[in-house]
Amino acid sequence: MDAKDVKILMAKPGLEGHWRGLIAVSNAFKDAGFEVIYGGSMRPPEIAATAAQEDVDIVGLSILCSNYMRLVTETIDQLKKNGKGDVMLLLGGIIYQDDFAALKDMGIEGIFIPGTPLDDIVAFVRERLPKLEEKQRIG
Amino acid sequence: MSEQVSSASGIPLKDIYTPQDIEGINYGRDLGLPGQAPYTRGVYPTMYRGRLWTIRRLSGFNTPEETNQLYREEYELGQTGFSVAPDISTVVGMDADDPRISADIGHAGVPMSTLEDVEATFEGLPIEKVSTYLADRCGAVSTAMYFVMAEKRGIDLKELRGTTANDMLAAFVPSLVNQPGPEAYVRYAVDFMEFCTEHAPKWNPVSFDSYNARDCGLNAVQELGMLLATAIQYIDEEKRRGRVPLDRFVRRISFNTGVHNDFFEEIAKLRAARRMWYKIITERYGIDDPKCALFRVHVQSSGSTHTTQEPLNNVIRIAYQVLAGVLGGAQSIHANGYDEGICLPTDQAMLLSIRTEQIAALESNVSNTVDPLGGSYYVESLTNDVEERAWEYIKKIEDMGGMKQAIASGWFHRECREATIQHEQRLLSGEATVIGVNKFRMEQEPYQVPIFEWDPQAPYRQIEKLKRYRAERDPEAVARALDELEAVTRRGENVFPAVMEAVRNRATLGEIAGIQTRVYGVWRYPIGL
Amino acid sequence: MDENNVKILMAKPGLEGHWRGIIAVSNAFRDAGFEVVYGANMLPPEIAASAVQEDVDIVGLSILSSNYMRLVSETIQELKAKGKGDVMVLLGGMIWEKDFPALKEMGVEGIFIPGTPLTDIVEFVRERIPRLRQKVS
Amino acid sequence: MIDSKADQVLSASGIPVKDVYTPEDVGQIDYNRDIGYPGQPPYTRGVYASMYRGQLWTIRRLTGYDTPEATNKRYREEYELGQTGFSIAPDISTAVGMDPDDPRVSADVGHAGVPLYSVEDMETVFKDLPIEKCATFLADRVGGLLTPAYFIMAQRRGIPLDQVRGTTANDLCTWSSMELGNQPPPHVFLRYAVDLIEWCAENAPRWYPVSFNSYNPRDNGISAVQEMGMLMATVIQYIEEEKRRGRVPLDKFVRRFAFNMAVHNDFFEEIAKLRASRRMLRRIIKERYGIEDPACGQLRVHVQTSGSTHTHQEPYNNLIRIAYQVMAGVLGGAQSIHANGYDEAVCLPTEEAMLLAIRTEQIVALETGVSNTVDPVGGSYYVESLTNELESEAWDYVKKIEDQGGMAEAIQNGWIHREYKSAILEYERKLRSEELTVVGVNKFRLDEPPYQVPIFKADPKSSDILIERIKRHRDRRDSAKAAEALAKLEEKVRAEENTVPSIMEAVAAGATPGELAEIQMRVYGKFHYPIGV
Repeated sequence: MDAKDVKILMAKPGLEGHWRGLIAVSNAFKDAGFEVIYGGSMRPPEIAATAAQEDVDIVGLSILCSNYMRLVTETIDQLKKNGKGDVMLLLGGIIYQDDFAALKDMGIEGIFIPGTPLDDIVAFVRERLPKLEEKQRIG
Repeated sequence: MSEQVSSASGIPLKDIYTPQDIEGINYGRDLGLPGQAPYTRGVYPTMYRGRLWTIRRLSGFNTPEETNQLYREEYELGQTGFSVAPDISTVVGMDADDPRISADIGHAGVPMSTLEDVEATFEGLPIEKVSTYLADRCGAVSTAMYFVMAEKRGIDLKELRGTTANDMLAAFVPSLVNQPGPEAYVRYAVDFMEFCTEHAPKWNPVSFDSYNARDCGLNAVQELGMLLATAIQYIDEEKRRGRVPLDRFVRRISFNTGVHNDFFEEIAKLRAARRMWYKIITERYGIDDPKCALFRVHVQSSGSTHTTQEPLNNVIRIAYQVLAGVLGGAQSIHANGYDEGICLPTDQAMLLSIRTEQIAALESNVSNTVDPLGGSYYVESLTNDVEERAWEYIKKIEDMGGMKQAIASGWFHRECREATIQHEQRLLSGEATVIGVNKFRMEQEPYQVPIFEWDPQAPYRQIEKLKRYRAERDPEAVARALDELEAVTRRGENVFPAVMEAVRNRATLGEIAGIQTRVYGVWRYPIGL
Repeated sequence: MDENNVKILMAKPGLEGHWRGIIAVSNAFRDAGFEVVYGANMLPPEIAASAVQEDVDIVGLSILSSNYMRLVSETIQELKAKGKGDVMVLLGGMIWEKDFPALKEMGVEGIFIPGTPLTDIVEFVRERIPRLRQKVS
Repeated sequence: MIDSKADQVLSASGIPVKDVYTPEDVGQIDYNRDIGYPGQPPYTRGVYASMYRGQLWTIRRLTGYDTPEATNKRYREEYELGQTGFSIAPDISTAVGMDPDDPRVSADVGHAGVPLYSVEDMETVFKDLPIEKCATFLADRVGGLLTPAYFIMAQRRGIPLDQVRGTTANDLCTWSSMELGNQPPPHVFLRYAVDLIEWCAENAPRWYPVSFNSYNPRDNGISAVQEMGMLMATVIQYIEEEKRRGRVPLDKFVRRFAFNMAVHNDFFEEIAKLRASRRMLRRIIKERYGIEDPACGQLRVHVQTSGSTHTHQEPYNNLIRIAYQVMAGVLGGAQSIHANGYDEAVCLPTEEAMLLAIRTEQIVALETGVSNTVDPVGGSYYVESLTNELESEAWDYVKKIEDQGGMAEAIQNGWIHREYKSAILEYERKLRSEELTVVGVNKFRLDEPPYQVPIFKADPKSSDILIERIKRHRDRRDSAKAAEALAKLEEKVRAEENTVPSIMEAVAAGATPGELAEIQMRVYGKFHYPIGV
């Protein structure tokens, strides 16, 4: 399995309008050969619905505002409701160090703060291709 | 703002400068291209596009061993030069075990009583690669130790790069015990310069330094005037002696000034200084070699502008002073630690000061072109004003018989004293504003910043080492070397070779400095009410 | 008793040579009418000796380096040794808040960090003139 | 040792920079025509004759906290610290026009801005603050509630509208840079925006009904040239719209234009940008629209340090970036400056960061002496030629936008967002290739964060409080009256008449931001941003 077999939904669950980071990361994934769906601003229910509909392997969330704990929780609940509880979750944005542990417990696989080289983010996902393949096999 | 506005040095400022204000300027004659006479726009043709300024910090604390650790960290952080601040005992010329100084070892600098101390300070650092600045005392004794260290490492003195302060102006600002007077200072200083001209041609044997004087509250014009008057004093001394050709004597002269708050005046000061130095070398001494007329300057953000209140405000002051240094075309810059108003810089403050220079250098694009302010109606006319007033001030000093006499007579310290008292009055009257101190002062200190903790055990470690050092040397050899040094001193010959020889024989700083006061006596500072 | 009966010795124990602050404060005291003896750099024994000799009411110390704890205690010991333990001691310079209590313990009456208005320092002493009289008598 | 510069040196916006500038580079300049005196056209050296010697710039920060009460507390503190202007950023839900109990809002209530749902909330924010003495900036949603609420508050305090001073964002340019839900299409935005300008021209002459704003577009990674171009193209778009309508005389229409720009890293380019922008606006007003009145076409500009230059790594480094950007704003002759908090890349500014931001401006103003003379860099061979270069490149960019049919059409058809996107990707490329240096991020990066900075966290309980707040507001109001006012507003909207009077009535009757926005959506539908990979 390689990048082209991996489908990623990139979305901003909040209302806040900063899309710079999301588009930058989305393009990095696309250039790396992944199949990327740019969702842009979507509410958690829309994200879950799209994730199910498109049967994506990864959901990447971008949140630049301090309400990420609630937004992530809601998104994960919605994903479970839509039978996508197993999808791999990435979170980017202004995330405080002291929330990392809680977010990992909630099921976030990777957290990326501003200033993280795009290559590192892509590499992070590449390393997990086997894990994703395993999931696909089961699913 | 008041109707009559003046610069920090009292130059009246118009509300607007226009082409009329620079009509008198002849570009070729007064500005010229960078790297070309009169060097107003910079000493090198491409300036920072060719090579960025050197990031340099004066540092040293506790013991040579701990200072060495700090230097290694700074080296890792991309620092390209070292500036050694000797501790106060070293500056006054007393050994660590001198009973008079017990409590003073290792404060605000590194104690260097012996060759061993200097070697410990530079342990594991490639002195053939870096360039080192030594804020050395009268007679360049620590430099002699540095040179002997180089010899022992098999490095040819001709290859050694660095600078010795060796400057009378800065040396006489602080009131110090156990010092010979200005007469002696100039003699030792010029001796050392002669020595370097012959044996260490890549070493800057003097850095005329107006930083301390400026920090006494002197203004930019006084600073510039005293700085250049001191340089003139040295050159006149060598002219009198006639031991080495003047063009070789002046070739490696470098300078060190403060960068204070008044942003554009500081820029104008550095631009005026280059033009004035060119005129001094060519017009006054008739030296035509352009290499001799380069005003190469290291600048440091002015500690006297930093406040103990709200220390993080100093980050901002330092950032602007660094930028003024850059726009003024400095070759090397020391950004202070923001906490130097409270303590020695902590690691965090040290990093932030280096970051300040890196951001100015690599993010602000101010280094994209040479002398970006050149041609500005305001900056050019301010440059002219500063130069004109600085010449007048130099004249005043020369009428007194030159800088040496100006210090000996007490005039210099009266000027500093006046400036100090006036500054305090301006603070009380609110004429001068210091944010967080006499304006917008807070009841409660809003910031918690970490404090550098001095190690009270440091002195004892130094004293132990020194005792061992004395024990492990050949007493006769030391005595012979010191006797010879005293004899040479009295004969009026160049003393520096004898100083080196004394160091080779493990003479200590205190012993060598002791001869200075034995021959010349202890000078009393003319400071009083 | 008023300012002109009060005699103040201003000195810098230790070697460090920043005299800007001590000169400014000395002048402020003098301008306020106090009798000021400017001692400049003196070692603790010298300070005590001249405090006795001049029979001063106040000793003002200025220390800009971080070794003040030691210099102050040495100076106070010397003062006591010479029978001047009752003199009022003031300290100016870069003094850290955390050391204030210990210094007060040692008997330092007033501590002034950079940025303190000179008028505050003079006022501080004026308020204490009555107590000085008691000591003198 | 820091590497020295490459041979070919470019400014941040790609203008080739010579290694030295001399009188030859400014030979073509006619002082009176191109530079002139401050306070006189073309205003290159400043809009006022004595500039900071007459009056210092306004220290202003865009703030907004969990609740109107918290915001009021913060504003009063800032007022004590000598802050002379206020700016309100509404919370995101208000910005997109959703009420806090709207199911779509959920977690967003009360974050990154102050929630304002009624005149009463506005009164809470300004409790015990002398609004007649301050100038307030409202980052209002187009056709939103903030401006009417502020005017109504003033009227209730007995302050006549022609005495109220302040600014409404009301700007298409910055709106285009955000991807927000629940927004009308650009042409509708333009319609509402111009309505407010017309209304203020008649009723609130001291109010700035629009602040053309290129700050957020710039933070999308576009260059100084693009920033200037988009800004001027937006100005032209607005004037063209009013010219088409012909409801108020153009000189009256353009008189109270305010501007809001970024100050970025490239120190001299940013200074030149502000100088060139002043000259450009005057030329648009005079040469393009033949408005001679020197009071028109003065670019009075509020600048803000560029958040996109701040780093999450080593937050204290941002103090230095901000200090330099503030200085560029001052040397560029800004009327008002917002210094960011050094920790805004990490969190909402803490008290400490807010104080330092204000201190930065105070130190420039009162310690560095740069305000001692007007336009101190004027005449500099480099700055003057850079000013010329930027202006001519910006005119070319304006042309490009006009070829798209103007700013509104360029947003509608996706051209603007393609510009943003390529700027964003280009920035990332330069960062990776180290053509661009960000200290502590792609150069001199440390493994361990060297500084611990305090963090400001928004109060998570606030959203429930706010849902309570709006419910209480709806209970208190006369629903029938509100519904009636909203119905009347919808008629006006459909009738293509000026909407402001009926928006004022609706807000006075207790209409909420959501209800106002709902009408826009119902009449015009939702705009889908042309953004994608």
